[in-house]
Amino acid sequence: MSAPPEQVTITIDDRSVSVPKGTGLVESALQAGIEIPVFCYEPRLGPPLGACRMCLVEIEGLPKLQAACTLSAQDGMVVRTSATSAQAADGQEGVLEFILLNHPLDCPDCDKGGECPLQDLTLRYGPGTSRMVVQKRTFDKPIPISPLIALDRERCILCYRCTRFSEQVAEDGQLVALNRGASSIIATFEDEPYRAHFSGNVIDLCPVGALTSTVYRFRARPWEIQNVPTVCAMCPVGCNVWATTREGKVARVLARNHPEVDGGWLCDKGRFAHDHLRAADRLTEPIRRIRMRGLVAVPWEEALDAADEGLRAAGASVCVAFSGGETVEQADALSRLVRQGLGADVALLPDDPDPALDAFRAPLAAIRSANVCLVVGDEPVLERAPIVDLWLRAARRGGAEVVTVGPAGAIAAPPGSAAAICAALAASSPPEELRELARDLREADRVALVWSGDDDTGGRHLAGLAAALELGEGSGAYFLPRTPNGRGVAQAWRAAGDGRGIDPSGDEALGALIVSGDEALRDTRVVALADRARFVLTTAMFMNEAAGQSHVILPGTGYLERDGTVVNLEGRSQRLRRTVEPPGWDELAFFAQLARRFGVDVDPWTRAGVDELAALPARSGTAPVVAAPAARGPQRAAGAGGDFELVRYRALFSGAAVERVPQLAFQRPAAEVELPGGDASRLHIATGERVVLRSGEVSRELAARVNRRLAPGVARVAEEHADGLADSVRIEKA
Amino acid sequence: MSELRDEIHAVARRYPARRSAVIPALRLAQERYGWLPPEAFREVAAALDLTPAYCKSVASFYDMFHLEPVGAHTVEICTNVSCALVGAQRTLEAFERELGIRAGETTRDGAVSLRTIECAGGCGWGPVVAVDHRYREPVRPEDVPAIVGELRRTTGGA
Amino acid sequence: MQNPFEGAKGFAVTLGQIFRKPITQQYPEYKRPVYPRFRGRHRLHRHENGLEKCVGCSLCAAACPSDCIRVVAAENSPGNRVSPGERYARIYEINLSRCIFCGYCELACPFDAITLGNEFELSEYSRDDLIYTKDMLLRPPTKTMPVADRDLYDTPDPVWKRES
Amino acid sequence: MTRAAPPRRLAELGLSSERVLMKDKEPGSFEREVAELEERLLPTTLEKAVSWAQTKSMWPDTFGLACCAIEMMSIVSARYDIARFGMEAFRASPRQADLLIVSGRVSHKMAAPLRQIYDQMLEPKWVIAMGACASSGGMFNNYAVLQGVDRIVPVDIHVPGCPPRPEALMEGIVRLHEKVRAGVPPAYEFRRVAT
Repeated sequence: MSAPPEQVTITIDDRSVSVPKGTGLVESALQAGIEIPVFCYEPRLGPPLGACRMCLVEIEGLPKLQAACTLSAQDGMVVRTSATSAQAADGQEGVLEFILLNHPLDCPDCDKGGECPLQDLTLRYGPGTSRMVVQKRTFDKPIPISPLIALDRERCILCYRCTRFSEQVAEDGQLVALNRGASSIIATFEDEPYRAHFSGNVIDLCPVGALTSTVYRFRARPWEIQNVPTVCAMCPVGCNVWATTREGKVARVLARNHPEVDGGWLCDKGRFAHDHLRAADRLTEPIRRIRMRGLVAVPWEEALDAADEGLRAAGASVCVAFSGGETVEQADALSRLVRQGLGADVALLPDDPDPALDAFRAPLAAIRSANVCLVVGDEPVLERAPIVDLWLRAARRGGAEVVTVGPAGAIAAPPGSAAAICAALAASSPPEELRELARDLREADRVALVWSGDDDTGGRHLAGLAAALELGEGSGAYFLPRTPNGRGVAQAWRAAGDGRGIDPSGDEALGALIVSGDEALRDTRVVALADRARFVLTTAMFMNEAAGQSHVILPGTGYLERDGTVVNLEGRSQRLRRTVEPPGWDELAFFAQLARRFGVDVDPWTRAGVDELAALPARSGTAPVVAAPAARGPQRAAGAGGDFELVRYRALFSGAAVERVPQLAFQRPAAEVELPGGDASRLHIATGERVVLRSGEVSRELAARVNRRLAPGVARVAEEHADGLADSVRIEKA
Repeated sequence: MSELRDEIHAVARRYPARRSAVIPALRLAQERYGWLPPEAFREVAAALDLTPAYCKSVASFYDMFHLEPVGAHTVEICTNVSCALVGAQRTLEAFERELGIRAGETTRDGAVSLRTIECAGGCGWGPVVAVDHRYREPVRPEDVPAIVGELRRTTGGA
Repeated sequence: MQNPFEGAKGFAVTLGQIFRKPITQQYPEYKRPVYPRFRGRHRLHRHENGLEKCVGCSLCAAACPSDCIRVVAAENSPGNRVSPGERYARIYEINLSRCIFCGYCELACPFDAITLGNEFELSEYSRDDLIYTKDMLLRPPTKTMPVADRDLYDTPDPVWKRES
Repeated sequence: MTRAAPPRRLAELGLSSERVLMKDKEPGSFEREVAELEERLLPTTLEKAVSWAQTKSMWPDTFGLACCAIEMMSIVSARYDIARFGMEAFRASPRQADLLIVSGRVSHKMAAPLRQIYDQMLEPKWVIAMGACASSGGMFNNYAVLQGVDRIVPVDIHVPGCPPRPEALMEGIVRLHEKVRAGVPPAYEFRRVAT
């Protein structure tokens, strides 16, 4: 590491403090224990803007008041804030008076009341009364800039935090400031909704009640809620969140900044999908299939006896289908029940990341400081682990070279060729189009490798490439699993006994099948297994036809109702705290009691002592020997006669939870197919036209959208609109 | 309409970053549409791989970009300090009487739109009026009928 | 010996009481008028056009020392407009069994929507009946108390009491 | 002897607490509780006479705990004088008391003696929870105070207020008498102690 940065000493309000050179005045004042009030200054949004002028301080030698946020500490600087300088205090009072000039007297109506920085700073620094006598400027309000966010332009103090986020952090450029000067307003284009994966962050950023959440609208006041620190378990990133609860129900989910994992940002699914806990069709009591009377609601004890009897009859022929969303403790209880209690050894693990990758473990923040980032795999990172996409954009803004190699990447590659690309890059003489990238990878001293695809062996290929590049301490390799706690579940299954979980592909009858979670119910292999199993035990939050075939259905719990630990994609084990009570027992209590009946002692209480901001465990294991270069993926015929290679991706806004939140409906993937620019013009298909996808006898009609980044001969569709279609389809105009 | 895209590409090549080419691209679009309808923003955004919202935020900042339909001809009267002192207000009222519209409006047949602008830079020579971006100085109230007549002849409007 | 006349003076006072009118107030029949600013049962008020003054801002719940006010707000829609502005109180409950009638809610209310009336005859047979919902607070009390004449007292009525 | 149709609402029986008098609202929780005792609500003349007598000399037990006790003491003073209701003696021993006026906050340590005194009282016995602290712990929502006397003794009347005026307590006593005269049995008969 470079020499410790040179220290400069500055005196603020007659208190001298020494800070590293270049730290902002606001931070150095904080270090000296002095608060300089700010509105528009937010270090996470990039360079300071100096728009709100709230941080005016007096600096010796400079005649006028200066904006402290834009200045950095110089040696020997003497700064006087409003505490000691009458001029600065007068300046701040004037600034607040200007801000409050057109601010509506909305505090009783406004959702931000009680947690509003403008209220707090006006109380501490502002004028006592208002001299405003003229009619205040009004807009019609609230304007729903999206079904999730309500905008109130009267309250907006034009600090531009939201537009800076939209333009410089999420880079979706949809929330902008129109007009000029005092008549500037925040708006999206015409009346199109703010459709982006991270739109919810502007609500957290807004220091006033201008941008408020429609999901949380008028639900609670800050003195009526409790905030529970937990972790979002809806995707493998594991962002740290505050879950706000009122009267035993989750009211909202807020970001809880973990500088290494999420950087204080949340995607819209994690922020707004918590309302599925209140869905009307949620299962609240166990259901049992009784021969003559079909599905009947039964008390928990009877369900326990039924499960006990069903599993005892099945003997050793039991298979467990995990959905990857369970906590490590739940998976541990289930695994020990099946492996030690019943002596069976068969499991369907959604994710089984290769431990070889632990040798190159790094925090997600390391992506931002990387020089070269490589993304391989067919699935877009934005849909699989959205916050990783933010880190990659931060890296690109920091000057890094971010290269995506894949069907929709900068370097085109046929689908399913990720392993071959890793092998090619690791080889001494890579093929022509990868040669320049391979050179950059070897020369860069900090590299980030990201595998975003479904192939479980990706971990080993990535580790092979990382070993070949001899990645040092500053670099990292990240395999994006499909499920939130896939790693934790696999570790728990393997710890419960030896022998790897194998895929029971045979067709002989199965004694019992335990389906854990809604995601497993959607897996076609599990549905097939359920037909062949004599006894099916399911835990599910919502009833659907797949759950209907099982003999005992237990009401599942959401991630906000669980106590336990989850392991995110970096391998960091984080603590899930229970925010609200589940409708009945939670899975851990049920399976612990069931396991005790089979002689396995499982502790129903979680003992994990993981602290607030979990740290990343050290690197472990050695890098595997470089894998032999796999043959390059079969060179699929480019879309000659109108037939294309179909790439499916699992959209972020899909799944049982998102379907039950009406406000998120507009974010769900449109029924459309993305076509490469060249092929679209060759087949004269323009964006928006109806096209028919045909493979064998299955055909579907979707809207077309031209995506110039797609490799020729590749068509991309969201998974939920492409079921039944084979891997290669023929596309014609409808 | 694809030539607009090619023109924008041609212009964009002269700039290091695509964001710097937004203003010239918007000017090209305004010349083609007469003003900047939503489709113009979509085309400019598609050509420069930006978002229409960003282009509209740039366009709405500048006075010269019209977000509402304007007449074939534009008459802009400088009402800043120097011109006001030498009677720009009377010239404006003369134009309003002659065209039958108020400042900021367009004649019903869409022929002429009248607007007041800030300093046009001709402070030395009496009220400055920019007719189709060409300066006419000085313009006394009595010269107004001639100018309006000339505008009407060229468009043959009412 | 003590001076005998000392005791007589004492007895004189006692005997004197016989001829005075007893001060007992026959409570159920005669109800002594309360002072005009007596803090009794709460009342929610309406504007002249019938809209409720309470917008559900729950500042009263914040001010209440015994947390006995529960406010759940909701959004006014054109079809169902309950209060002026965007917000109204869908649920407004005061748990009178916890309330200490301090009047802080009346002071905290920015819209003078809630004031404390003069009725204190609120005993109930079950604790749940003491939870007053919004419509119970909106209606005038069934049993009214006589109020002493306001101008007997020099301190003027606070402004929010006069207009609401 | 067939009984006439039971009365639809308690107000028709002469009970006039604020909630009972709100006839246009659905029956309050007390009315729902009493609804099952329909057959008992039409007392025969003998039962009427007995309950009338019971209301005429209910001797309260001195159970002054806190500030409400000062207001309770003043109802025996000349100005308010509950001797007019036949309650002239505040009996010290529970054996001779019919009515237990719990006035003031009950700490957890005091809960056991309260229950013991209640058990020592002879039936028929009634309980008035006087003041916010007795009814529900009032503003002392903390570790030391019992959150409501009805957790350990069945309560007949809750008198809100902090402290309730002497007239408010007397109003509570009057409501209690109306309830007894209407034939509604004391709380311990139809109310288990609130868990």
